[in-house]
Amino acid sequence: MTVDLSVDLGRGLRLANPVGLASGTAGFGFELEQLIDLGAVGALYTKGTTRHPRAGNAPPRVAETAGGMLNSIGLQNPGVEHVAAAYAPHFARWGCAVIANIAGAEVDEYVDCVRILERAEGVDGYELNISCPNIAHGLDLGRDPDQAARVTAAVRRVTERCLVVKLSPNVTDIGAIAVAAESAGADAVSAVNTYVGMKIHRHAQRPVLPGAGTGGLSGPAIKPLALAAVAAVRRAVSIPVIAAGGITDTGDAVDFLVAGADAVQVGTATFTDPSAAVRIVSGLHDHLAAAGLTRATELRWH
Amino acid sequence: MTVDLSVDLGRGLRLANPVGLASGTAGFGFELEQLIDLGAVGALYTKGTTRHPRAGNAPPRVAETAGGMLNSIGLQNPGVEHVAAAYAPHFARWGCAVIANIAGAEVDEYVDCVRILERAEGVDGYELNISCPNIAHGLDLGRDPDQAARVTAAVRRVTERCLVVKLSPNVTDIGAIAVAAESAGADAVSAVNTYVGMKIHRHAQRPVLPGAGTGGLSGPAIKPLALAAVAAVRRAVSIPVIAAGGITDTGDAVDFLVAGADAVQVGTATFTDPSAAVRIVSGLHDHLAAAGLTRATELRWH
Amino acid sequence: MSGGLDEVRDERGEVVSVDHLGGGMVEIGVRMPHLAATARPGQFAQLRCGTGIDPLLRRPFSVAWTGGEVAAFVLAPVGAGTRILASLRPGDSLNALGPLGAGFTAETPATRALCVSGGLGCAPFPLLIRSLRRQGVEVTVVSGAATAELLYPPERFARGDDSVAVVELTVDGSRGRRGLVTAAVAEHLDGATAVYGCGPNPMLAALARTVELGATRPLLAEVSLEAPMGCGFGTCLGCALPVHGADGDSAWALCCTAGPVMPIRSVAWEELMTLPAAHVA
Amino acid sequence: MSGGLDEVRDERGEVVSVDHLGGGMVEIGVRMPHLAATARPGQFAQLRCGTGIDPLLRRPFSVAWTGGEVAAFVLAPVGAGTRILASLRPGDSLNALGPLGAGFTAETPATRALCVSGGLGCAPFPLLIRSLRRQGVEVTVVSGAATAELLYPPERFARGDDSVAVVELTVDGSRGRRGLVTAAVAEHLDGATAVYGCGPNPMLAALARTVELGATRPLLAEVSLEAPMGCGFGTCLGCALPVHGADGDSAWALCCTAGPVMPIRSVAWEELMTLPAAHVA
Ligand SMILES: Cc1cc2nc3c(=O)[nH]c(=O)nc-3n(C[C@H](O)[C@H](O)[C@H](O)COP(=O)(O)OP(=O)(O)OC[C@H]3O[C@@H](n4cnc5c(N)ncnc54)[C@H](O)[C@@H]3O)c2cc1C
Ligand SMILES: Cc1cc2nc3c(=O)[nH]c(=O)nc-3n(C[C@H](O)[C@H](O)[C@H](O)COP(=O)(O)OP(=O)(O)OC[C@H]3O[C@@H](n4cnc5c(N)ncnc54)[C@H](O)[C@@H]3O)c2cc1C
Ligand SMILES: Cc1cc2nc3c(=O)[nH]c(=O)nc-3n(C[C@H](O)[C@H](O)[C@H](O)COP(=O)(O)O)c2cc1C
Ligand SMILES: Cc1cc2nc3c(=O)[nH]c(=O)nc-3n(C[C@H](O)[C@H](O)[C@H](O)COP(=O)(O)O)c2cc1C
Ligand code: FES
Ligand code: FES
Repeated sequence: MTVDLSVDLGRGLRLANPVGLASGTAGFGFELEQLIDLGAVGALYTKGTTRHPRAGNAPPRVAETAGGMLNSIGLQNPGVEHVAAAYAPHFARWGCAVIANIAGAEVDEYVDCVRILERAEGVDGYELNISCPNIAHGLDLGRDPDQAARVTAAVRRVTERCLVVKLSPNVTDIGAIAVAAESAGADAVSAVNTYVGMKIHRHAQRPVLPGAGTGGLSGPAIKPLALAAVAAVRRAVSIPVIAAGGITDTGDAVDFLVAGADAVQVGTATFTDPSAAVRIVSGLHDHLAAAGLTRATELRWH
Repeated sequence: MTVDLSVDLGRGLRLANPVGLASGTAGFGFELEQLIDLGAVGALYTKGTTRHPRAGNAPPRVAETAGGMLNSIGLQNPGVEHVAAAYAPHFARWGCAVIANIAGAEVDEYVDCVRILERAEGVDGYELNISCPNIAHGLDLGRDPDQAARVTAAVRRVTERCLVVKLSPNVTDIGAIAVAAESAGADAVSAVNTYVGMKIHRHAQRPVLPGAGTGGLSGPAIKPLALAAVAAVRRAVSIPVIAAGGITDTGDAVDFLVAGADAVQVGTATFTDPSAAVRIVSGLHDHLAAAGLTRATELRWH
Repeated sequence: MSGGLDEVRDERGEVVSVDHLGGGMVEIGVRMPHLAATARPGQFAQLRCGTGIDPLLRRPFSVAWTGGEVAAFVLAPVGAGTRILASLRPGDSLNALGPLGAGFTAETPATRALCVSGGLGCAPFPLLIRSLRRQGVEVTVVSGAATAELLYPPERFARGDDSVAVVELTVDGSRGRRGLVTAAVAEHLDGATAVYGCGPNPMLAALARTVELGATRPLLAEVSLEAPMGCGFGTCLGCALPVHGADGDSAWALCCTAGPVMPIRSVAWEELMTLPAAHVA
Repeated sequence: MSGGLDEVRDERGEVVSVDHLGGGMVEIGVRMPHLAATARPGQFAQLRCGTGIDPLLRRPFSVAWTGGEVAAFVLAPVGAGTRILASLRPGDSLNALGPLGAGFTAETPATRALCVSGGLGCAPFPLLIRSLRRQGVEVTVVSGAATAELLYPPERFARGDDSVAVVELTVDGSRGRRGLVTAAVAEHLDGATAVYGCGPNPMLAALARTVELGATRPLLAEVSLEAPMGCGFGTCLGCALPVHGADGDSAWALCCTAGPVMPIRSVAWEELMTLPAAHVA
């Protein structure tokens, strides 16, 4: 009885294992390639890219909280054309599936990004970030089922590659957004993006982060919230669910698989331990073997 | 220049200081009276009471997470009639304002509870919990502005006492709910109640908490989320905002005052340190004095 | 509306002794004049584990012994909190909130008492046995564990009182009789006018059955129970245990105020056994 | 698409020495063969602070010295993470990710170098000075701090090389000259063909102005900058610093990969000075 870690995300995209590097915590692979064996993880979800280059927000962009961190990067990226022309040609070298994370304020921007990346080899699928809390209107598309369906359907029309829609947890009913994405043609959904949070610079009597003072909370602090969100999404849809939220070790990954995830993403943990994701891959294998299971989905709570 | 910690919550309810004991973490005062000087805090927000007695949920009812705890108490309480007849007569002895926290599934239940408590001396105001994640439909009223307005207006009609509406953070736009409560006649709003979360019993491959497996997350882990929620509510309404969410020491309380709160509630911290709230009262006084300020609201970020 | 908290204090004390009893079990002595002077048999204290936010909550531990200004706790590393406590060294400081909860009935009507201890359920017995002996009660202890090294050292139950008999059992037979404590209980039950139990729920449930079936009914039968706790002093309502309500049908009682010690007949054992374990290993 | 990470390793080592330098400042020596062998002047390592989730992120520290298998860091308790590090004792273990970042230009074109250190900005200089001296460069250090006990011990800059001159200043005049380091910089700038700076941003901004206004322009002028960091290796984009872009108008550069050492002229000083401090005291 051998363990089979592979995961089918749909449209012919089969990940070697369920463990991925979360968007925005692994860049486009160029840094981590030098630190870990990217070929060992199931997928790399790239930093969010937009139709046009973005300089990103003014610093400070990160701030630590109890068991978590806030970020307000503002989607700094060189723009989708540069990603397609200069980055994508290297992706095959990573030895894992590369899923391009895409962000924008308008539906057209998403469609344009995907159109441009369609020509690029090395891109195995797309993750639509309709939930970035750090750009103006960044959350609107992800906070309303109709809007979510609109952007998903529009992108679906221009690609046959695997299409993942990344859900915002900053909503009343995440299940409803997931259903909207599913019915609009998403092959899978990922949950969750960061939670809107704030840290106060006590003596300056203002927030640490610039602008409105808010950023996206990630890390162990959000794990229980993400588990509840993943369980809700699992109940709502039948397509694969990719979980993220404070996953730091094998046990955390197991918890999300129990809650209903088909795959997981390791984000903030990579900052403290670049090889966290790689270690979780082998940890999952051993955990399943020890439990006498052959597939990760057998861990699921029914 | 002397520090004035008093806070006017409206309808003639003036708290001696901004620091209160959060609902569900101080019972009705009978236990903490024996452990701390209740007269030192500004207010005690009672455990949620309902029209009829509730036995509460099956155990386990609490589970710990990274920097936080989940609870699924299920509003165990003896019912509002018992609270009015057997508990309220003791409230005057506590020496602080006592605000009765009220919960229910239907608008009528809230109205009935308030009607019954109106006859009771010792109740200085009401906090409508329209946001309890641990009873069926418990969140519906708090997740929709119209519903929130409906229950607020209905209760407003039957009382001249200070009326606080406690907001759920598990919504897309907490500011909209706050506005609905304000326009329906709330004298103040409190934010936040717990966040829906889950913990997995790894080896049993199921959630730790019974039923759907979810509970309410509280404690330091939610502080950055609560700060962002309080700032959003502050921008949305002009009535007093009472903050709760991971407040453990004076610095935490200061952070929420900077974010826009008029008063604060100490919840989970009381479990680990019963005198946390009392210590924060004197800590706030010293903090303001050291900063050369006379009122807590001068800490507010503009 | 529970009372009985007027003795409770938040006390910080210095660890004066850490005895390693094998199997990871430790007995920790802490200078805590107030707790040592006020704790009654079966009561517990809420201990801070470290100083950070993880673990966040205090952990409940029975007061195992008191002598002069020192109170002692017996525990083993089973999770994050106990790992921190088990690694304490003399000179470290420890913070305890207590004494908490309803202990064993102070004046026993009994002349002969049977104490049934399973694993770490040994913790409340040294203090109880001292009180029983002072009342002239004859005491027999049935002490069981999975294996020899997990058995609480017999001499620590009686603390020098040779009149106390300790019958040992291990599941693997590595010390004493092979088998579960309940096997030995039946034969020692006879003539015991008081029965006290502390240990895993399945053991206590079996004990309850044995007591029910016993030829003679003891005058007093009490067990010390566990529940995950948020506060330990009755405000969070987190530690509910299923009991037989006044009206006979089942109700919830708080482990931290109505318990941890409860009359064996008041516990709804069937229901208790169907509850999922709180312990997240 | 930054490179230069191929030397980076996640290394765990034993603390072999902790020197208390006064004012809470400590120099910590750790057995880390890889870091000691590969770290170049101005590079840093990301240190784990404790083993828990609070603090969650690593903290960046310049490699202050390397000798044999030992790498040394200089720090003071300014917050949660540094408090943990400053309390390390010999025998404890420490985890470091490094070497990280772009250090000072290795081959210096200079014959005379001026090192300007403010407070804990002393940290990168011992390693830099060793490299400069090996290249036969004449070195003068201008070292400033708020008060005497916060001054880095002058002998530690040169580590036994008497040819290195150290000019000390304190704001309160408790040791050396009274005033800010920049006061002394002007007069030592003359003839210095290389200028290196590390310290608080206001000091570095003043240094930049002085260098600009200086009669002769040094061949090389570099500063080591700080930014709060999420990762330290270029993936989080959290450590942006304002610089003059190719096109002249301002852009962001990553402190952890483009820096921490940057040409003094590439930094957009006015913009840097308007940024709110990251440090949450
Ligand atoms: C009244 C009372 C007295 C006790 N006396 C003793 C004693 O004298 N010696 C001793 O070794 N143990 C005793 N226990 C059990 C002890 O409290 C738990 O083993 C301890 O809380 C485990 O904490 P942990 O962080 O190591 O385990 P974790 O599994 O990390 O704890 C996780 C959560 O589960 C809960 N939990 C885990 N195990 C238990 C358990 N067995 N009972 C209740 N809650 C649990 C904890 O409250 C915690 O919130 C007692 C329990 C109670 C209720
Ligand atoms: C490249 C680099 C090299 C450094 N080298 C040294 C050194 O050799 N010796 C030394 O004493 N200090 C050095 N620092 C500063 C040091 O990293 C901070 O003092 C430390 O991170 C503070 O952590 P804390 O938890 O004690 O403080 P906290 O205030 O608790 O940290 C809270 C958050 O603010 C950020 N932060 C706080 N202070 C600073 C700061 N001064 N710079 C950047 N981020 C900060 C931290 O990243 C952390 O996330 C260096 C910083 C950088 C960027
Ligand atoms: C610094 C940082 C940058 C991020 N950037 C993106 C992004 O560009 N697009 C996106 O969809 N998610 C982004 N995320 C969210 C993560 O992909 C992930 O959903 C979230 O951090 C929760 O997982 P974690 O707790 O393991 O970090 C970012 C997270 C962090 C911490
Ligand atoms: C055990 C427990 C029970 C609670 N019961 C109630 C309740 O009955 N009504 C209510 O409005 N809030 C209740 N709350 C929410 C708290 O009042 C508070 O809003 C929340 O815990 C956040 O604050 P904290 O992080 O300081 O605990 C409860 C919280 C806890 C931990
Ligand atoms: S532990 Fe809080 S009520 Fe018992
Ligand atoms: S710290 Fe993450 S990119 Fe520099």
